Amino acid sequence: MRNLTDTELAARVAQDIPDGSYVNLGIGKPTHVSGYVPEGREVIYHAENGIIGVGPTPAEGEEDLELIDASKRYVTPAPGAAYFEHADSFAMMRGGHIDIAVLGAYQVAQNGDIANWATLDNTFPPAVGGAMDLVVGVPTILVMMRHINRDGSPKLLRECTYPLTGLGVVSRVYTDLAVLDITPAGFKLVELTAGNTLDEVQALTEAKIHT
Amino acid sequence: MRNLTDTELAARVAQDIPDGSYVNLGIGKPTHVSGYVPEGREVIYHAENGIIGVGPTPAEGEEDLELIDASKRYVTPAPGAAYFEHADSFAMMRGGHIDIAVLGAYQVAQNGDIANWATLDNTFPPAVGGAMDLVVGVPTILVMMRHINRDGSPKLLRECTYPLTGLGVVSRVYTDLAVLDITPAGFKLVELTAGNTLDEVQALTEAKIHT
Amino acid sequence: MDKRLPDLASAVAPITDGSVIMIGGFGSSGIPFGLIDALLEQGARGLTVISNNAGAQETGIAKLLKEGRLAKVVCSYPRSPGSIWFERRYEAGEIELEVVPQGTLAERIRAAGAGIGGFLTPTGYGTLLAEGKETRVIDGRGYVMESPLHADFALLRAENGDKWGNLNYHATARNFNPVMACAARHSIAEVRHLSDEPIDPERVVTPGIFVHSVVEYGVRP
Amino acid sequence: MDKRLPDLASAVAPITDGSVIMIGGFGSSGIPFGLIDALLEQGARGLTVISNNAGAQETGIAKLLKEGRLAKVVCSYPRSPGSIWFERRYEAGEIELEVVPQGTLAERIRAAGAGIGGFLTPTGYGTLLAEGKETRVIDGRGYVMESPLHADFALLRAENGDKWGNLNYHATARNFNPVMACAARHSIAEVRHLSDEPIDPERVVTPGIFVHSVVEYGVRP
Repeated sequence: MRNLTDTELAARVAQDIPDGSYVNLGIGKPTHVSGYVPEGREVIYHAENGIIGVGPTPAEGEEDLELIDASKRYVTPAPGAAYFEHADSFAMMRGGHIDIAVLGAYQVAQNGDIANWATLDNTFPPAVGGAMDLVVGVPTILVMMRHINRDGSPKLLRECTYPLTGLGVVSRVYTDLAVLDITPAGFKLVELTAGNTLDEVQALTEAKIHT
Repeated sequence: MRNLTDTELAARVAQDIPDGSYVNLGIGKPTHVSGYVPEGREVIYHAENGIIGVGPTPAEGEEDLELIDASKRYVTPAPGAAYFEHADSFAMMRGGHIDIAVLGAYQVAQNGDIANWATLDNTFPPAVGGAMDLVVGVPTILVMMRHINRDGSPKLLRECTYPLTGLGVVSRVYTDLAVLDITPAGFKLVELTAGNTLDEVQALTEAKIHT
Repeated sequence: MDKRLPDLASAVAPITDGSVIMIGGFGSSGIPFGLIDALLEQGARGLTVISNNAGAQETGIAKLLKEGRLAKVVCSYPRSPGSIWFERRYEAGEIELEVVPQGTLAERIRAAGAGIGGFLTPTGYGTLLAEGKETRVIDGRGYVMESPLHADFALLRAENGDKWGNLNYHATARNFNPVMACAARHSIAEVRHLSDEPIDPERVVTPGIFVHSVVEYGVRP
Repeated sequence: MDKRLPDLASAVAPITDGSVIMIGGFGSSGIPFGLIDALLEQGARGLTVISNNAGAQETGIAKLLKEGRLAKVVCSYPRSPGSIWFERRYEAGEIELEVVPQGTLAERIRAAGAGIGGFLTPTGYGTLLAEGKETRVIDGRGYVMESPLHADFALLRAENGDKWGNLNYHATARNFNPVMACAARHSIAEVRHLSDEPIDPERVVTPGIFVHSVVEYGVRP
């Protein structure tokens, strides 16, 4: 089996971010997507904590401690950026103004349900953040994640077993093994990571992969 | 009968505006109240169209055509003023942040109901503006108006006959003849315009005036 | 990304017959007079206009009423001194009128832009304007359920704009413009100054994500 | 009118045991560290804190948790890297936790400040966080009814303040501060620069009507 590295996965997702789009990158791995968008495309990044037009990481020593993104990383404003407060930031998300969100997930179901905020471990205090607002408000939800868990159990399921973040909201899933669309029929293969076969990937996927 | 002039009435209302209060003056006669607030009191005026800290009328020739109050009169910003948009302006009103509103009225009932936006004349197109938001949001509603209509009919009633603006919201009514509080018992005399008797004023008032 | 357009006519070109159009402004302040004139010229009819006022004399929305372009107006205060064309069309039964309390109008527009499906406001409870609406009493206070108010287009007036569509405003010309920018499918701004340089991110009032095209119109009324 | 106070201790003096307190900030940005330290010193306990996060390491809200001053936290993201004191109190069952999706948290706070009695949001529909809540489906879309979230006090961090209580902010330190300013009975701001001169009315983000006292605290974290 050929697995994309995290960097390769970010670069693969970046290919699908069109010029001129407004994009929210979830915390963690999705934040790396912006580094791989092809030259010549102007993409405007929204961070839930009150900036649209997130620019590159500042040079060391030039960080502004009160200018961060949702992952709490220091950022700079890109040309054309704007600052605003939280109620306005989430109006932007929930009101359908952002084109694309890229999120991590624990599980995605064949009907587009996503679980990415809580597990079944009740001793672990829950924390939801802005994910539930993104999935209801942003028309295109792209998920990037490993195809399976560390213990080998599948993450692409017939039904999610973890508490849901949103119902029927995912458009496409990018994993280290394949890219899959969510369709009315369920998961549909877009592409296999070069070197993998459908049978190999299906074996690591609980839900049926349609072609 | 001794009737206050409009100027005297505005000056009488102005006596009851405390130092440090945030005040909205309704369109028409209430806008004149600000000219009579006693020296030494700092009162901050809100206009629904997006300014708090309404200052004096500009000198002739110095008007800013895009700086007006709710009566569409040219104004200036007082020190400490701020501009904001309409949803925020009405959040300020409806959210209970303004201390006092001074409004005109067609009718006030003994239970504090107010009618000031529509008559029973259906050929006249209705126009409500911001009055309904003010009366529900501002804790102290002061009404200033003539005691009776031009045809001699009363405006201080047992029940309003015109469509209501708000229910049980008026605190005090200032007329050319008297000042009356709204109490659980109904209208209660605060003062008579010097030279008038209670009997004279009661005769021009449909509801009972308590003393 | 460059949202600048060369003239008012290009900006209003996408508007079609029967569109629902929000128009910023209060009194004579913050009204996109240039875009309204261009819309008149463009010829779309059967329009619904959502705006605080319905125009006065022969200016702004009054021109659209005079020329018979409007099927409906949604306003808080359609009747102003000199609103002769509104009154004439209303009395003749030629336009539909929906009167909305001003704060409820602003909040319904905000709800549309913010993805809110409805809200409970104390405004209008127990009055004629709440008739037929769902109401409830919470902690002894009456509320009316109001729904979001969406539009196909918004016509806005701003002071400064940049190529990303960022806007800010001058004094009380701000009024309904920012909230309408968020609630329309396609928002069009005429700006007094259109700059090649971005507006300072701290001074942006309407982020460009809400604005689809910007055109310079230097006149201040 | 002069809302300036000479020190942080005077600013937090009105806070009593059992108060509900909103605290601005997201991550380490826009948190009123000076006011939190003063509150710790002041000694009030049994507090409910409404804030996006629950502090990290030994800073901000984490200090209040460490010293056992909080009875309840209302947060969207209490668990952050280094949120050891939150985790410790939570695991020991020493604090009550209400988790609210971040946009719903902001909107519930806004509703309180804006006099809205409740609103329908699509956020959380069909999830664990909507359990026990009123829901409805409008045009095929599910919504959850959410209620306003009020507070006794708000502790805010701003960049500039003036004696009228007007505030503006620096970059992403704005976050929850403006919306919380409107929702508390008594809002207290620490500001980096406190000026005798008024802030330009075009540059005010939080009008002074929402702010009850302002105190200078020059440190930027």
